[in-house]
Amino acid sequence: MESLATLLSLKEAIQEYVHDGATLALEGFTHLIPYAAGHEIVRQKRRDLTVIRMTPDLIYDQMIGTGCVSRLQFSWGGNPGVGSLHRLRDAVENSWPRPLEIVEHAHAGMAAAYAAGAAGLPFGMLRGYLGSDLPKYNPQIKFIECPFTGERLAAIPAIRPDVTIIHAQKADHRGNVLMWGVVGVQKEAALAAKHAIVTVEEIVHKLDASPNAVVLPSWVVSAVCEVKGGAFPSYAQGYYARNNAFYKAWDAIARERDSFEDWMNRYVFGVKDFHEFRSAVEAARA
Amino acid sequence: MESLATLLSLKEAIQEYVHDGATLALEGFTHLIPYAAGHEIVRQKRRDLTVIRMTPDLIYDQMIGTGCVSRLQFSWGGNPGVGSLHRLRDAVENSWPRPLEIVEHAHAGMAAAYAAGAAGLPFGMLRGYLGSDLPKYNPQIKFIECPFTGERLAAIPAIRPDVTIIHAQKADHRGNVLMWGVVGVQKEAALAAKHAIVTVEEIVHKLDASPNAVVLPSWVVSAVCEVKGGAFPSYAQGYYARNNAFYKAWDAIARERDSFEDWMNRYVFGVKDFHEFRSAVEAARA
Amino acid sequence: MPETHYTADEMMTIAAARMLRNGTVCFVGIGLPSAAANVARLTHAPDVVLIYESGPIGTKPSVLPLSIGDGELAETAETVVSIPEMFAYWLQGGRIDFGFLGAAQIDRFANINTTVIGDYRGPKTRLPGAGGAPEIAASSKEVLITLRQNKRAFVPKLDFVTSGGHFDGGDARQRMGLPGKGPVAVITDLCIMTPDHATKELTLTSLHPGVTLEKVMESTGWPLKVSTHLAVTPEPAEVELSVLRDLNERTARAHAGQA
Amino acid sequence: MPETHYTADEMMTIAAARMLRNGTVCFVGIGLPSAAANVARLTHAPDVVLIYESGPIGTKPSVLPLSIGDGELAETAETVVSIPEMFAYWLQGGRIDFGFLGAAQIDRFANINTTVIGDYRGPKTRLPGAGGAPEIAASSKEVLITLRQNKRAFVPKLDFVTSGGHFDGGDARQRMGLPGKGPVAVITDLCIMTPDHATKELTLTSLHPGVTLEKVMESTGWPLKVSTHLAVTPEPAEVELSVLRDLNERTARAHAGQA
Repeated sequence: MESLATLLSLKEAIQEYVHDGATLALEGFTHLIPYAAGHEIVRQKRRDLTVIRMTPDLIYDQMIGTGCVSRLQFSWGGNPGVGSLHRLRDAVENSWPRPLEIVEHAHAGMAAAYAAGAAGLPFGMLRGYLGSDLPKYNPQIKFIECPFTGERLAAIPAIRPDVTIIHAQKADHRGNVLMWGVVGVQKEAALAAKHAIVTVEEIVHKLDASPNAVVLPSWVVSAVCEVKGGAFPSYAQGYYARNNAFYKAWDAIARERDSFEDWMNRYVFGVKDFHEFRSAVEAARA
Repeated sequence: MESLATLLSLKEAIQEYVHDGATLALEGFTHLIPYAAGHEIVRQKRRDLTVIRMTPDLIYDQMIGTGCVSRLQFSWGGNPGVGSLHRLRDAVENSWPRPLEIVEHAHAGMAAAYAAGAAGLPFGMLRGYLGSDLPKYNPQIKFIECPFTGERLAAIPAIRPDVTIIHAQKADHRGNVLMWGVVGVQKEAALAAKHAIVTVEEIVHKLDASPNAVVLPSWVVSAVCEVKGGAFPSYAQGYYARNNAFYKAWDAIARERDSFEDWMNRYVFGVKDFHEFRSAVEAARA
Repeated sequence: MPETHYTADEMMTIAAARMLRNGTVCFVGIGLPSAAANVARLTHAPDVVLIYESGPIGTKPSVLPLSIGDGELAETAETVVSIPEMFAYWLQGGRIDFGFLGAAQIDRFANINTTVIGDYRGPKTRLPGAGGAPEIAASSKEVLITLRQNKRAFVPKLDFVTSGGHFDGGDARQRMGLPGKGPVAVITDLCIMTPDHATKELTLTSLHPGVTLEKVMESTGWPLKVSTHLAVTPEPAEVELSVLRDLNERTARAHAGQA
Repeated sequence: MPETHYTADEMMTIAAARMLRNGTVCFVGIGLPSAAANVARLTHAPDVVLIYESGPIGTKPSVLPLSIGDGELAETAETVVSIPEMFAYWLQGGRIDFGFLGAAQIDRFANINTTVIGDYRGPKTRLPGAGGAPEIAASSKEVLITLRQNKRAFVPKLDFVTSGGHFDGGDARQRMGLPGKGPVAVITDLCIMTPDHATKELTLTSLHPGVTLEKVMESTGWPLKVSTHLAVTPEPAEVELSVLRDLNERTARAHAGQA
């Protein structure tokens, strides 16, 4: 028997479900990235996390730079359209603030591995990594043979996080979740996890979902947390646009350890929650 | 370079794309079954077809009973909620009107095989057929081993029809197709085929699709044919309901060869097109 | 059998409905399983989650579907997913608490046949086939089976194993890698049988009111084991009967209306 | 180099745009590929179908996305699919005519590196990594590569092969089972190179206006083969330049506006 999602504060949800040493996936492909949840994990100083994400983005840069993470599984680790994730690079190149083990894939492999996790299969299969050096360095990439044609196909172990955290546009009072637009791999990531935490822009009486909408029923979700603006500086379609200027500004903030730590102290450790964070960022810009 | 869908009459589309000996999939899981297209194939007297469909339904009963089909790949061959498909049974049990080779699966295997076809993979994989006798009689069902866990999983060759025919609610003037509700395996079946023919309830100026709607872009569709009511006696959500009474009435019509042939002569061979068929059926009921 | 104010089919449907615990997730087939699941939803289990293999998740139909994908199911669902997603993410993904199956033949270990009577290559009767059943039987956490009881259906040896129950008993399921617990009850128009804890052989545990042990025995094609704690199934309550009959009437009206 | 009324980057973008035939289906990355694809759409190829790996199919953005999944892409798309569907049904399914890639390093057979400079275990520079590139390179019917030309980028041997081009040349791709034709052109700020028909080694086929052969040679880390029919790339037309500049201005305004 499945239990329904509990409506919790984000602080409570992270306290209850995210433990030191856990394997986490915070997904969101450019859109609906769960920034508020990432900040809360940083504030609660979780350690030794294995974090999984196709596109680490700024939020993993922050989690890595503040020492939450010991292992990263990913497929593209840059600041989109801007350049490097400097904290990720500093961890890989210089082990700062601590060594970071990386498990590196291509997008197609990660997508197949999440889908396998959602489907309860032990591995995902794709025509992938052909001629790439990635399999030389990642023992998670093996090859199998088609029993009918003999074709060689790549096999990747299913991703099964302890906790997946995603951000969505809406939930209803029972905890059913609705998202739309660039929905990425979030449904798969949520279904692959032991526990799914969903932050949402708003909790509404009725979802008013279109007929084949991307809905996660309450009984596959452990906790729903209302966090308006919780995907900033990423975006929530129908609510606010991507703050591309913030992404560009991050390059200078994260480039040096000092400027990064100053920023984190001021805007993440120095605030109570994501609402205060956004107010502080707004104030600094004004 | 992909070419856009051509707007054709159904008669022209069947003439152009459906040839004797071809492998066809007419999909639609209870909803949006392409009846009009099936009737047109019967009227054009195609022969030696290999037909694929998860749930053969009345339309394949008609195609089999009129001798179009030499081979059937399927996973559930009944009249839903009513009983047998008598023409399918007569073909399997008594080779009437001609012998019918069957390739038999379970739904999960067919679904995985269609998805593999759409994904350009040589086979679909599932945890399936465990302890079932089906693999003893169907050489299409093999087993592979997970390279990480050693688990034994079923493998089914990808389905790749020469032509897939589906029915959808709408297309726009460029041939982009929109469907909603019970969408079954139609997207996969269309993408797995060399050619996809789509009959639609109406051709509109603009699809007005919701953000993550099931849309087949024009460039993956070979022909679009406007056939109002083309899914009768199945249904088109938003247009008309399933005619459950017709499904029940079919049992008596198809039970004997004579009554079946009389009905086919009167309502399929005796009419010009599906519009005339529906008028004749309406008139008979009045 | 004494005269009752309900039919044997009504008893069977209601006994099956009672098995569904509130809040569980049920994968529902057409016919009796659909009736039982919706009676459960409209009586003791308002929060039961009904899933039909055609794609609707969390559906609340007001009339019973004739087919597995009637429009009513899609219109009242929380969402509708594709068939590949349904079988991969929802069934194979291990999210189904109860899978609900019918059968043409069943054996003492609750293996079932829905494929052929007679030889597969030259069948006496060709049945509809597997549909979703083999994987519903494999992946649901628990499986419920309902069918009418007679010697043609309850056979010592299946003509064809479509979907696995407990195979040859004991821990056979686990050894063969089937994830779910398998059949936990067989509910017929005469009685309820459950697998023995150790051997997994079906054991008569409850007779429907007015049904004799002899009647069950002569309707079963093997010497059926009988529980030492043989119970009598509680009669349908008024509310159960009226909900079921209302549902059947609404359904008959709706399906006839389109002729 | 003589003074021109356009920049080398503009020439590169427009040369790349010209490669996209009208009505083709293009899998577009961010940055220069996105600019080139949209210039093509707004000039000679109005029916080009643009697909971004984040999910939008048939998108028509009015400004260039900074990220691969900006809202503008979803809002103007015919539909938006999930990431697993995008990579399985659309890319691996063989539906992409042109895959458009950038690179940090490239070799003479158009293999590319976007992973590390230096040793993988102790890198000098850690780059973003593979993203969609290995499978875009494998499964697109044709691949276009754009990058600025210099000896740090055009190297005799890659530090890491992220995505396969023509491997060690000849029919290596086919032998290794990659479905698409592989790179058909490398477009830089200096010139256009295409693989030799037989050996698949990159061959200089067109110099951008004002660029000397010497300049190209000294910007390439191996002795570059030169076509016997060496052409000069036509200068950007006014309409191409104005479309590109309008697009860049609208984009700059849109991205700054949110700061």
